[in-house]
Amino acid sequence: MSALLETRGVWQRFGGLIANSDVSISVGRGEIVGLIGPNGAGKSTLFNLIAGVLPPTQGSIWFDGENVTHMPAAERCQRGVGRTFQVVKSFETMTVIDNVIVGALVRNTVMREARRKAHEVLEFTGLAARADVLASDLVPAEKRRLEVARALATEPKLLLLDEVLTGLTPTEAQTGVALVRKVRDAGITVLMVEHVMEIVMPLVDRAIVLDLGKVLVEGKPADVVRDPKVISAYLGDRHAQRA
Amino acid sequence: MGLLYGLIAVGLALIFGLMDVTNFAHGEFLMIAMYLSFFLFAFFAIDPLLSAPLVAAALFVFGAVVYLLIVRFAMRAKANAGMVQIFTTFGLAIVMRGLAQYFFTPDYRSIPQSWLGGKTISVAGIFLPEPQLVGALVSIAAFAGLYFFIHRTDFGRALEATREDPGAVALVGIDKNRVFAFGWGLGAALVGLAGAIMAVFFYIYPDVGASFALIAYVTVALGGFGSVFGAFAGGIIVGLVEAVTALVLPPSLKSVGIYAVYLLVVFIRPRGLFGSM
Amino acid sequence: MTITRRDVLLGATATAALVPLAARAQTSEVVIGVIYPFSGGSAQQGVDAQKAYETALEVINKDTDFDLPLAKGEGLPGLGGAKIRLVFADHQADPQKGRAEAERLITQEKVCAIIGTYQSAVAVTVSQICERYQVPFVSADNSSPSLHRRGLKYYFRAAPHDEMYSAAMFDFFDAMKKKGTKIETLSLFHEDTIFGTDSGNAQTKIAGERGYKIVTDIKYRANSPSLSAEVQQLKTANADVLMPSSYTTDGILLVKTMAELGYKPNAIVAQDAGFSEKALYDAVGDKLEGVISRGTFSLDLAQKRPMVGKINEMFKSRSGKDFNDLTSRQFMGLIILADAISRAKSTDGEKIRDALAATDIPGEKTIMPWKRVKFDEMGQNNDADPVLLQYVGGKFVTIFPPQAAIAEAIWPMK
Amino acid sequence: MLSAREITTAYQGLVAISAVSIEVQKGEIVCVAGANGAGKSTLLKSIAGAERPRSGTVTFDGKRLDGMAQHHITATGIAYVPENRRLFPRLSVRDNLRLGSYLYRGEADREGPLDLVFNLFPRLSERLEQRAETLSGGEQQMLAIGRALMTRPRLLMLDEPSQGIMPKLVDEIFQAVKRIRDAGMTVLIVEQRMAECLEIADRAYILQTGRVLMQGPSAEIKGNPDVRKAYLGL
Amino acid sequence: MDKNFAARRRRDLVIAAVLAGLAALAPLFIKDVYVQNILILTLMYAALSQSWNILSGYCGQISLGHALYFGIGAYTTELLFTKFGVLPWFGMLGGGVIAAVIAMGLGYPFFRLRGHYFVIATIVIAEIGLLLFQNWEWAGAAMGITIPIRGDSWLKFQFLRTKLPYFYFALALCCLAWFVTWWLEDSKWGFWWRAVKDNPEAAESLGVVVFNSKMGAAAVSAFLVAIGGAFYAQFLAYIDPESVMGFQFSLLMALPAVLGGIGTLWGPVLGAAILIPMTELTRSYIGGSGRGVDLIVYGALIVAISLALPRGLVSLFSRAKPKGATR
Repeated sequence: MSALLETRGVWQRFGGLIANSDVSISVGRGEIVGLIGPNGAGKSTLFNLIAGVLPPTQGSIWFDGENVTHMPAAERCQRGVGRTFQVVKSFETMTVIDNVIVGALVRNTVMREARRKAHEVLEFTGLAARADVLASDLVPAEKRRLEVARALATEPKLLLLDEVLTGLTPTEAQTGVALVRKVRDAGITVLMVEHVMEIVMPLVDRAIVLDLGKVLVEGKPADVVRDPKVISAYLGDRHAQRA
Repeated sequence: MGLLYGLIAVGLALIFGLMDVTNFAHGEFLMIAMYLSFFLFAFFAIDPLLSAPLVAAALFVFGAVVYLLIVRFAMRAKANAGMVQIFTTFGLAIVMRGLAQYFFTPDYRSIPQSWLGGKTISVAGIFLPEPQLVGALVSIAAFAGLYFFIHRTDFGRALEATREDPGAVALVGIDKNRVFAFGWGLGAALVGLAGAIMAVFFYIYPDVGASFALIAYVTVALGGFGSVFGAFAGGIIVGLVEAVTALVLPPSLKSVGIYAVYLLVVFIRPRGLFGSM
Repeated sequence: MTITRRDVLLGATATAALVPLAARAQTSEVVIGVIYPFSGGSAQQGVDAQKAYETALEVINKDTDFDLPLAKGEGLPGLGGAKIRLVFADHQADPQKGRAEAERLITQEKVCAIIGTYQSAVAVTVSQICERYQVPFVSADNSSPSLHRRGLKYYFRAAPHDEMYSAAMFDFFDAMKKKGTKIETLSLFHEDTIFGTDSGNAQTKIAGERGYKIVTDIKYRANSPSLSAEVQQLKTANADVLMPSSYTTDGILLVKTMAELGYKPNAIVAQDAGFSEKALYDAVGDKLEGVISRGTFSLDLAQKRPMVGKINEMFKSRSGKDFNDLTSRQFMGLIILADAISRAKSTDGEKIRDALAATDIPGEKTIMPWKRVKFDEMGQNNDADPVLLQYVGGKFVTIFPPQAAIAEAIWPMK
Repeated sequence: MLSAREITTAYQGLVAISAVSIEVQKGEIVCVAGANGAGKSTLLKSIAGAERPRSGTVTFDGKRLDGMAQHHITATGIAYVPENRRLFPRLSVRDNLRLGSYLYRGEADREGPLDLVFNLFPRLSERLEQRAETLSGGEQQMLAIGRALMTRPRLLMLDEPSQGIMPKLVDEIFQAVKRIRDAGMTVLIVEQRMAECLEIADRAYILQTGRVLMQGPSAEIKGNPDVRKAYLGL
Repeated sequence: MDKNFAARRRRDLVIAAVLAGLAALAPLFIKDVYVQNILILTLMYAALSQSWNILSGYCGQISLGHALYFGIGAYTTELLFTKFGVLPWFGMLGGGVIAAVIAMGLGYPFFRLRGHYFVIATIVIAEIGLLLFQNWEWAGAAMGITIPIRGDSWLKFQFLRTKLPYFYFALALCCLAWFVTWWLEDSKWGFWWRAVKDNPEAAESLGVVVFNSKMGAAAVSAFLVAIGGAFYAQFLAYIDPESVMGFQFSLLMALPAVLGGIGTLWGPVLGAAILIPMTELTRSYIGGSGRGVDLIVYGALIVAISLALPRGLVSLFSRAKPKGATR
C-alpha cells in the first residue's frame, strides 16, 4: 500500500526567502511522524503546504493516492486531512461543543448526529466536562485540546498537529502525549510538528528533522538525537564538535 | 475640490491609519470647524483665511479631547470592537448635530464676503475660482507640511512608528496614548483647516457634515486605509472622477461615478490603491 | 419586549384617562396640528414655519384690527370665541414619520385639522392619513402639482402650485418678448427630489407648448458637496434665461459657484424655494442683484395694504426675518383654515371640510396678491395668482403681473 | 543592578514562569538559556513591562519597576529587544534609529550612541535609507539592537538574538554584545543556542518549564551534563 | 448534557411563542393608532434587524447597505402592482427573490473585501441604487410611487380603516425572521456562519467553504429584508427612493441588533423593542421644539450603550451563567 501522505520535491519561496527547498517526505498509514527542527527551519511552512493553506511554488503533494497540490483546505478536510493551528484558532464566541460540531458537520449533515459525534469526540479527548463553556474561557491547554477535538470530529485519516504540546506544563504535556497515542490507536495517522524534543521523541515512530528548509535527517528518534548534524543544528556547531 | 476632499480625507486617514478606528463623526468635525470660522468672522470679523490656523488649533484640542474622553474607551472594548467603534462615533455624530442645532439654530449660515469671495482668475480661458484655488493651495501646503512633519520631525516619526506597531513604541520610550491623542488632534486639525476654507464658499448648517462624510470615507478607502498619501491621492482622483462623470452622465448621477471607481479599485486591489499589505 | 408592552399599556391607560378632559375642553379650545421638519437638513424651514404660525395664532386669538378673517375679536366667533391651540410635530423629512405624526395628532391630540409640511413627499403620506380620518389637511406651502390631483376630498391648497408658477414665468417671458427682449433659450437647473423634478417637468412642458428652446436641463443631486461641473455646463450653454429650482442650501452653493466660475446669465428666473429665503440673500445677496423669483407674496403689497407691513412686523419681531414666500403662505394657510373652522361652527372634520370647500375670501382680505381664495373640486385655489419679484437694491420688487407690479423689470440683470 | 525576585507570570491562567529570581550585576553579561517554552521570553517581558507579573518584584538600581508602564521603564534605562524584534518595518533604518533616541531630542546627544552603533554594525551605516523590512534577518537584528542602544540604556536585554539568522551573523552579533559590554553597558541575554551564548556570558541561568533549573558562572554550566538532558530530553 | 441544550432551545421557542401570543393580543388593549403604529414599526424593525443580523451578526459580514434590499423589495412589489397589476403578495416574493439574487451577485466581488473596505462597499452600492432609482423615470424617479387605493382587502394587502392587518403581518414577519434565525442557528448553516465569523481560516480547515457560507447568509438576509421592504411600501402606500433606500434605513436595521446584542437570537428584538419606541416618542414629544434635543438624547444613548455594553443589552440577561449554544 502506498504512503498516506507524500510530498514530492516541494519548494516554497516567499520573495527572496526560500522556506522549503526540495522537500520530499512521506507518512505511512498508522504512523506517528514527528517533524522537528530548530526555529526557522521551515516546519510550519511545510505544514501549511500539506494542510492546503497555500500551494507550493514547485513540487506536488499527494494524499491517499490523489494529487492534492492545488486543492483548497476545505476540500482536503473532506478528503480526510484534519489539522490544528500553532497559534490557537478557536471559535471564541462559540461554546466548546459548538466548536466541535462545526468539525462534525463535515460528515454528518443531520444536526442530531453531528452533535452526538461531537459529544463522542469530547468524551474521547477528555473535554466533556467543559462542553458548555465558551471557547474564549478555556485555558490554553484546553484550547489546544479543543483544536485536536475539532479536527478529530472531521473524522480524518491524517491528523496534522502543529506544536500542540508546546508551552504546556509537564503534566499537561503528558496528558497530551497520551491523547496522541489514543488517536493513533483509533487508526488515525499523525504528523506532528514539535519543538519540545524531550516530549516528542519517546512518542513518535519516526522523526524527520528539517533545517534551513531542507530535510536534514530522517529516522528512528533514538538515532536522530544522536546524529551530530542534529545536535549541531540545535545546539550550535561548536557544541557539536565538542560533544 | 478634489484637493479639499483630499484634505478632509487625510484627517480621517490619519485617525484611521493610526489606530484602525473609523471616525463616523468626521463630517461633524468639519461642521464644527465651519461654524467656528463663521463665528470668528461674524463676531470678530476675522477672515476665514486668517482664522484657519485658529480653527485648526481649536479642532486639535477638540479631537484630542474626544479621543481621551470617548474613543479611548471604545478602543478597550473586547467584544465586537469594530461595531462599538462605529456606533460610538456614530452616536457622537448625532449628539454633535443635535448640539449644533441646539446652540446654533438650524439656520443656514454663510460668510458673505471674504477676501476671497467670488473672485476668479482667468488663465488662458479657464476660470479658476479664487477660493477653491486658495483651498487647493492650502491643501497642498497642509499636505506638504504634514509630509514634512511625519518624515522629518521626531514626533512625526513617533506617529508613523505607532501606526506601524503601537505595541513596539514603548521599546523606545514612547507613550502610545499620547501619540493617539495627538493623532486625533492632528486629524481633527486638518479637518479644521478644510472647514475654514470651505466656510468661504459653502453654506453652513448642523447637518452639513453628512454631505461630505461618505465622500471622505470613500476617498480614504480608495487610497487605502492607513495611507496618508493614498488619502490625498484619493481626494484628487475623486475630484477628477466627479468632474468627468458630470460630463458623461446626468449630473445627479455624478457620485455614482465616484462610487463605481471605488468599487472597481477595491475589486482589483482589495486594500485600496496605496493600502499596505 | 415585555417591558415595553407594560409601558405601552400604561401609556394607553394614561391617554384613555385624558380623553374626556379633551372633549370637555373642546368648546373653548380648537387644536390644530402643524407638521414640519424640526430636525435634520431642513430644520430651518420648520423653525421659521413655527414662527409664522405663531404669528397667525396671535392674529386669530387676540383682538387685532386687520382686515383679515378672524382678526377682529378674540378666537373663533363661530365657536363662541374658542381659542386655537397649535401642536407642532417633527417629521424629519421622512414620509413615514410624517404619517405617524399625523396619526398621533389626530388620535391623541384630537386635532381637528392638520397643516404642513414643506416637503412634498411628506405631504403625500400626511394627506393620506387625513383622508382616512376625514380630517382636513391644508397644504400651506407644498408646491408639487401632483398633490391635489389624487382625488382626495380633504386636501386643500390655497397657494399656487408649480405649474401655475411656471405658467406665470412664461407669461412674463411672453410679455417681455412683445417688448422686444430676446428670450429664446432656457437653461433648467433643478434638484432631484420631488420638488425639483416636478418643477422641471412643468417648465419643460410649458416651454414646449410656447416655443422656447431648452438648451440645458440639469438635474442635480440635492445637497451635493460641489456644483462646479454643473455650473460649467450651464456656462457653456449660456442660455438667455437660467431657471433654477433649488432649496436654500443648493441655492447658496449655486450662486457662489456661478460667481467663482464667472458665469453671469442675462437673467435668472427662479422657482422660489431657496430663492425666497433670507438666508440665501444674507449669504450671497450681493451677487443676486436683479434675480427674479416667482412668489406668492411681496412686501410691496404693504404700500397698497398697510396691514401687510404691520403683520410682517409682528412676524419679524418673532423671527428676526421678513415674511417670505413660504412663511407668508403658512400664515395665510392657518388664517384660511381657522376661518373655515369658525364658519363650520364645529370641530367635526367633515363640517370643516365643507366649510373649507365653501371658502370664498376676496384677495383684499389676505396678505397675498391673490384674486381670491376659492377651492376647486380638487381642493386647489386657482385664483392664487403668482407674482414675479425682482431683487433690487436689497429687497424684492414686484414686476409681474402688471396689475400687481410696482416697477418695470430690469433686463438683463446687472 | 537589576534584581527580579520570585516572578510569577501567567497567560490566561497558564503559568509561564513561576517564582523565578535572577540578579544582574553592573557590567556583566548574563545569559538565560533553556529550551523553547521554558519561559525565557516571558521573564524578559515581565522585566520590561510588556507583561504584568502576577506576583514578584523587579528593582533596577533600587527603583521598583513592576507595575510601571512599559515606556516609563524604557526611560529608566532598560532597553529591550524582543524576540520578534518589533522594528518599524516600513520606516527607514535611519528613522528606526532616530526613534530610538526619541527620549533625547538634541542632535548632540545622538551622536555618541550613533557612533557606537555604526562602529558595532558598519553594515547599518551603508543601509541608512533602506526600509527596515528589506533588511536580511541578521541586519534586522542588528538594527533592533542598534535602536535599543540609541535609547542610551544602562541595561540591554536581548531576546534570542540568534533566531532565524545565518550562523555567520550569529557570531558577529555575539561579538557585538561583548563590545557593548566593553562600552560600559550591562547585558541580559536570552538564548536557545546555549553554546555560543555561554562563550560570551559571565554567568548563566538555565530555565526549564518555567523554573530556574540551575545557575552559576558560564564555565560551570558548560561542563554540566544535565544541560544536555534539559535540551534533548535524553 | 444534551438535555441542557435541547431545553434551552425549547425554552427560547416557548418564550418566543408566549411573547408572540401576548403581542397578538395587544391590539385588544391598545386601541390608540399612534401606539399601534409604533408597535408595527417596532415589529418591522425587529424583523429587519433580525434579518440583518443573519449576515452581519452571525456571519460577521457587516453590511451598512441593506437599505438596497429593502428598497428593492418595496419597489419590486409596487412596480409590479402599479404597472402590471400583480398582487402585492407575489411582488413581495418576487422582490425577495430578486434581492437574494442581487445579494449573491454582489457577493462574488464583495466577499473578497475585508473589514472597512467591505463596509464601505456596502454603503456605496446602496447609494448607487438610491441614485439610480432617483433618476429612473419609469419607476417614478424622485416622485416615487403612490399606491392606488383600492379599498380594504387581504388580496391586495391594503387596509385603510384599520392598522390591525399590518400589525399582524409585521408580527408574523418578525416571528418568521426570528424563527428562521432560531432554526438556522442549530443547523449546518448556523454553525458555519458563526465559524466563519470567528475564524475563517480555522473554518476552512474544518471543511467549511467560507465563500458559500457568506453567500447563503447574504441571500437569506436580503430575502427577508426585501419582504420587509415590500411590507413597508404597502403599509405606507407611498414610496420614494429617499424614504425606502436612504442610508438611514441601513443604520436603523443595524442599530437594534447592535444595541440589543449583535449575533444573538434575542438581540434584535430586544434592541428594537427599546430603540424604536424611544426614537418615536422622543421625536413626537420633544422633537417639536426644533432645537434638536431629541437628537442629543438619542445619540447620547447610542454612545452610552455602545461603551457600557459592548455585547449589547442581552448581556444584562445572560448574567454570570455560561452562555449556551443559543447565545
